[in-house]
Amino acid sequence: MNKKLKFGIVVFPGSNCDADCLWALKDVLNQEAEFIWHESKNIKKYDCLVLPGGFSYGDYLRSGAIARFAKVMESISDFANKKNKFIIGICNGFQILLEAGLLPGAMLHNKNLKFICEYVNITVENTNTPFTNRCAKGQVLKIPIAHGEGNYYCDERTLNTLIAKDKIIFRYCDSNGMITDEANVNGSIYNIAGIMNTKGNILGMMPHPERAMIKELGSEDGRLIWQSIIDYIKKS
Amino acid sequence: MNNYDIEITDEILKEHNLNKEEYNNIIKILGRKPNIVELGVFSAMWSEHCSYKHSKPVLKKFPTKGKYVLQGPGENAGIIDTKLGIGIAFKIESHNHPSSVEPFQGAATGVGGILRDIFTMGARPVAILDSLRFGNIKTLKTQHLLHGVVSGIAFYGNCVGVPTVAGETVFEDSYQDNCLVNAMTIGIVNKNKIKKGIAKGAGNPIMYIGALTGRDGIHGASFASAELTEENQKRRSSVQVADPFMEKLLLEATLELIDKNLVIGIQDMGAAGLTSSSSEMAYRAGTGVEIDIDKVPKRELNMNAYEVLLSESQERMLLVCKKGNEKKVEKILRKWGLHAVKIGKVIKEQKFKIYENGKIVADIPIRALTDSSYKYFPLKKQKGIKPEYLKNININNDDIKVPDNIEEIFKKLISSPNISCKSNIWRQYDHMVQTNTFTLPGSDAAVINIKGKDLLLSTSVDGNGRYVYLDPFTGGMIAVAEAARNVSMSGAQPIAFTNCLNFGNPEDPEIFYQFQKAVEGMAYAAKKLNTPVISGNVSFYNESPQNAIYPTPVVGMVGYIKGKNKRYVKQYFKNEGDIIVLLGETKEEIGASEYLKEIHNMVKGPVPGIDMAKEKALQKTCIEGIKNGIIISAHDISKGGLAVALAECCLSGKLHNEKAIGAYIELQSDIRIDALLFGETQSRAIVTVKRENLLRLKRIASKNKIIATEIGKTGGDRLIINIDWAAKKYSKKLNLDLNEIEKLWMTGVNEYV
Amino acid sequence: MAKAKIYITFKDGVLEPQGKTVNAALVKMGYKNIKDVRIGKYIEMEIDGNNEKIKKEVDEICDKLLANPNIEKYDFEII
Amino acid sequence: MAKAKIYITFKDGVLEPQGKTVNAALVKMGYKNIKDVRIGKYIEMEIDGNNEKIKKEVDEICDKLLANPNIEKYDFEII
Ligand SMILES: Nc1ncnc2c1ncn2[C@@H]1O[C@H](COP(=O)(O)OP(=O)(O)O)[C@@H](O)[C@H]1O
Ligand SMILES: [Mg+2]
Repeated sequence: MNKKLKFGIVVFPGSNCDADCLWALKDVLNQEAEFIWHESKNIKKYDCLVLPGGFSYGDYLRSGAIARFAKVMESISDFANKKNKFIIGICNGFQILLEAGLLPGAMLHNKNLKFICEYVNITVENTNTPFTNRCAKGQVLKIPIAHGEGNYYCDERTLNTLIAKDKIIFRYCDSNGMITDEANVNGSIYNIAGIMNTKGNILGMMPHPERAMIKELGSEDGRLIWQSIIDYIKKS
Repeated sequence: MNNYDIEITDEILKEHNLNKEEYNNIIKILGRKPNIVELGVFSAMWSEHCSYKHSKPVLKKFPTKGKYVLQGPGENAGIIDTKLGIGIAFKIESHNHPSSVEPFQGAATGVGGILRDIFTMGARPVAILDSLRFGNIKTLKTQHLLHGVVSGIAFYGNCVGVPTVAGETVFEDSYQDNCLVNAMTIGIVNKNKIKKGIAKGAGNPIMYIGALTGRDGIHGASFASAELTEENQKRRSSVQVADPFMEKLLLEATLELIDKNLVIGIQDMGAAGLTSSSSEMAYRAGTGVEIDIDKVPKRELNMNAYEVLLSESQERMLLVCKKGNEKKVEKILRKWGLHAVKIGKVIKEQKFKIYENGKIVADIPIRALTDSSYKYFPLKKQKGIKPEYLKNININNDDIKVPDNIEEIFKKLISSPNISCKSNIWRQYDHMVQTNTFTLPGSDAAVINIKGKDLLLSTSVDGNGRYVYLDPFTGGMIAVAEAARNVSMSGAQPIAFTNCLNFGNPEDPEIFYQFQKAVEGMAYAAKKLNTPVISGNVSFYNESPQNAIYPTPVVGMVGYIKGKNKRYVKQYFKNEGDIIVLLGETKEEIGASEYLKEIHNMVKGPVPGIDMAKEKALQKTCIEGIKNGIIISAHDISKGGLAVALAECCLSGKLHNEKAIGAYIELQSDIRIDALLFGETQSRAIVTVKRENLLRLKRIASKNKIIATEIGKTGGDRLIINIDWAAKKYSKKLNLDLNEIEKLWMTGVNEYV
Repeated sequence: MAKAKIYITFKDGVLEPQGKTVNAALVKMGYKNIKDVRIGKYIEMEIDGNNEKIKKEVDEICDKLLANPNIEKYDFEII
Repeated sequence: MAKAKIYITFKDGVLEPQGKTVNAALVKMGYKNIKDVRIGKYIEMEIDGNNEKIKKEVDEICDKLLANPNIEKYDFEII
């Protein structure tokens, strides 16, 4: 049962959290993980793909807009349609998934128009997922954000569907788990910090779990997310 | 066909910042009159920016050697050894003038430049620091500059993925027309992969990589060396636009080239672009270069040799590889979406030879451009004269009335621009990327983990222009001492530093005096602390017609925390019930303080004295106490004195994901209250220990001849300071609500960014 | 060689913070008669090809890359 | 109520990384006939007032706030 999982971390030109994800998975959690170049097509062997944070193509047009046309993205929908395959997009990775239409909605500039790097609190809204099964419902996780365009937006119909189908996974909250306007750092609709697709195998989130892996960095809560995926895949 | 053989008039010489004597020397060097291209090349290379013609003799005073120094000044960056197989490369650089003109792009390209200086050495950048100075924060101009500069730094550093982990932000009227933007980068390099800017091996190709050459910043080098007059403000075409995405690609490609051993020498094209990079690389190798202007990749139409040679377009590098390896180099660049173009070759003859349309358009001995010992090199033997203003600059403490509204004064200080919290600045910087930032901004020094090694780096950037203005020598000493002190507060041994010397016009003997004395003070402190200078930068002409800036040397210190358990501490109180100890003595010093400026509106000396032996002993005490696990938190006392330092110890846990913790303090004193609470006596620190470790700390302190005074206990949600003057049978109490002072601390600067 | 001028704006109902902030700043600067500010993109492209083909292509490019149909709309002209 | 349409673009000769990057992306996507892309801002504003005054004001606003005169130029129309 100690078989290691295979994580593939996609490197786009301008990705800059790729090495952090590798460290989190390989060095901290002792899994198999390697980089996948954005032009690669061969992604079948991985259990889980990670689209890391950064500034793919400088985020020059819109964050994630150009990266979604990378060659590797052509195989990604196929990958996602297979059984027992998972994708997690973090920050810029989330933005790419939105641009690619693999998750619904879009990102706007943070409401204060500034880049924000700090620890935030998020509640776990749904624990019945491959990404959060290690968490308790309503649990408050302390995980940093670092983005200028993380103000999640979707139209009302989409929002209602997300709510109805329980696809909102994380929401910005205060340290007591209260969902308040003040805790909504970037102005996201409904305080959304992370969502999942209908099938339940693609997660997009703005906070960086790979930055909350050891206590010296301020929190170990990020492990819960990775560990959930690992547990889930091992069990199935 | 361009005609460069134009008559060199006085007008043209003036435009090129060259005087008659220099011009005559050029004629002697060439044995003929220069054409306009050659004149441009000389002008750029002999500008203050590239030649260091005023500063070089003075800079010789710095100690630059030591057991940790792998690479001293003279290269793109200095490197220190860790004795663990890796070197730490770092350097600081100014981008003052460009940032004054165009704050966003100026600051952004400043970060870009210093990042390139690091990765050209083969080092991967792991941290950025920024040292910023502006005028009065209440003015719209300052707010505009502050906003632009901070967002420019954020834009660049965040995109490239290097954390901006520490800095300083100062507001003082003397910077109203000349803001200072200094940026520092630290990188780590495998010891056997260190690369230098050398063009070795005649016949080897010179390859150009990175962004295309445009007309950006032409005259940039001479522009940066001229006083910023209104007219210069209008020369807006020389603004360079930053492209951090290109930088990120260049960074990865460069490190891959070096990793695959394809690089003989490499240097970024900084000030004076292609001209300085190629001639410096040749000079260091004792070779020459031959470059074909037609081959240089250009962004704009009809660019001539003059423009191409002097362009300061950003994100470009020059590389020399072994002949035959061109294809391999190109392949790696292609992978990163970039191109490498062969634009020339290394030649044996020590000359700078430029061709355009098959014709030679510049032919200059390399040494004439780069070697300050060369006969005709325009080194200036400037003399300093003690400035008039220094004769009457000191006050007598007795002239200042002892105030009694101490709580109000405290509140005013804690919310003043120079003391209040800068969290809204660093919140815009990604200070966590690379997952190594163990101590986030908001402590004396940032602590950076080096994965896979028993090593942490600690770093801080510090300067105090006001001190240096009031007493250049002492101020220079304190700049070094404070940077080292901040680093040692984290538990690290300061190892070496880089420095950026921001001054006014060096041709003014009084400014030159400030420069000389400040450097002497810094050099003295460096020797005493055993922290050599490994790199640096000089920025002169920071003055407007109204005034020169305060002489502002900025010190970027790097220290090591070694050992398996990598013990380090932060500045804030960690637990309730810990014992608070004051290390060092408080003297009756109020001169030069933030208190004197903010409350009495006076910029007067004397600057607090500093005894370097005491300073070293204080640092040693802290380092030892932390290493042994005795000291739980440590914070030095600087701007705002003891009271402000205590408040910072109470509050700054909140910046690090922990809570604020109050304190109950009892002070026995025989000096006046304002000096006691707000004076800036040097070589002091506030540390906390567990009750059972107090004696051990006292032993370490007394061994080092440092006075350790138990002054209170942590806990509660107030900062209470009880002061007792036994001799005068008098006592006084400050009782402050942490929530209230936190709010005040968060104004001052945060509301403007 | 033709030139395309492309205008990208946010869809109605999308609360784009940039426009709002600029609007507030302008009112604060004294321009009280400014009622609504919307910030979008203006893109110029040089393209080779015949007009019909170009039109189709530009439309495609806008739809696929330049605008995000979830939040933005676009308009263009070829000259 | 009038409407101002404002176009902000980079001055000639100024490096425009956004456009360059998008251009490269388009070529890579197969649009090889795209020769040059420049990305600027397109701003729409609703303003109260008479036409003459508005013109002056919009010009002022562009100069002071919307465009960065160091690197950008602007153009506008009132409709
Ligand atoms: N411009 C800035 N960028 C990043 N961090 C900053 C900046 N200005 C101040 N800081 C951070 O704020 C804290 C306090 O700074 P400062 O008052 O200069 O400290 P000290 O007195 O110990 O030198 C430090 O952690 C410093 O790194
Ligand atoms: Mg300090």
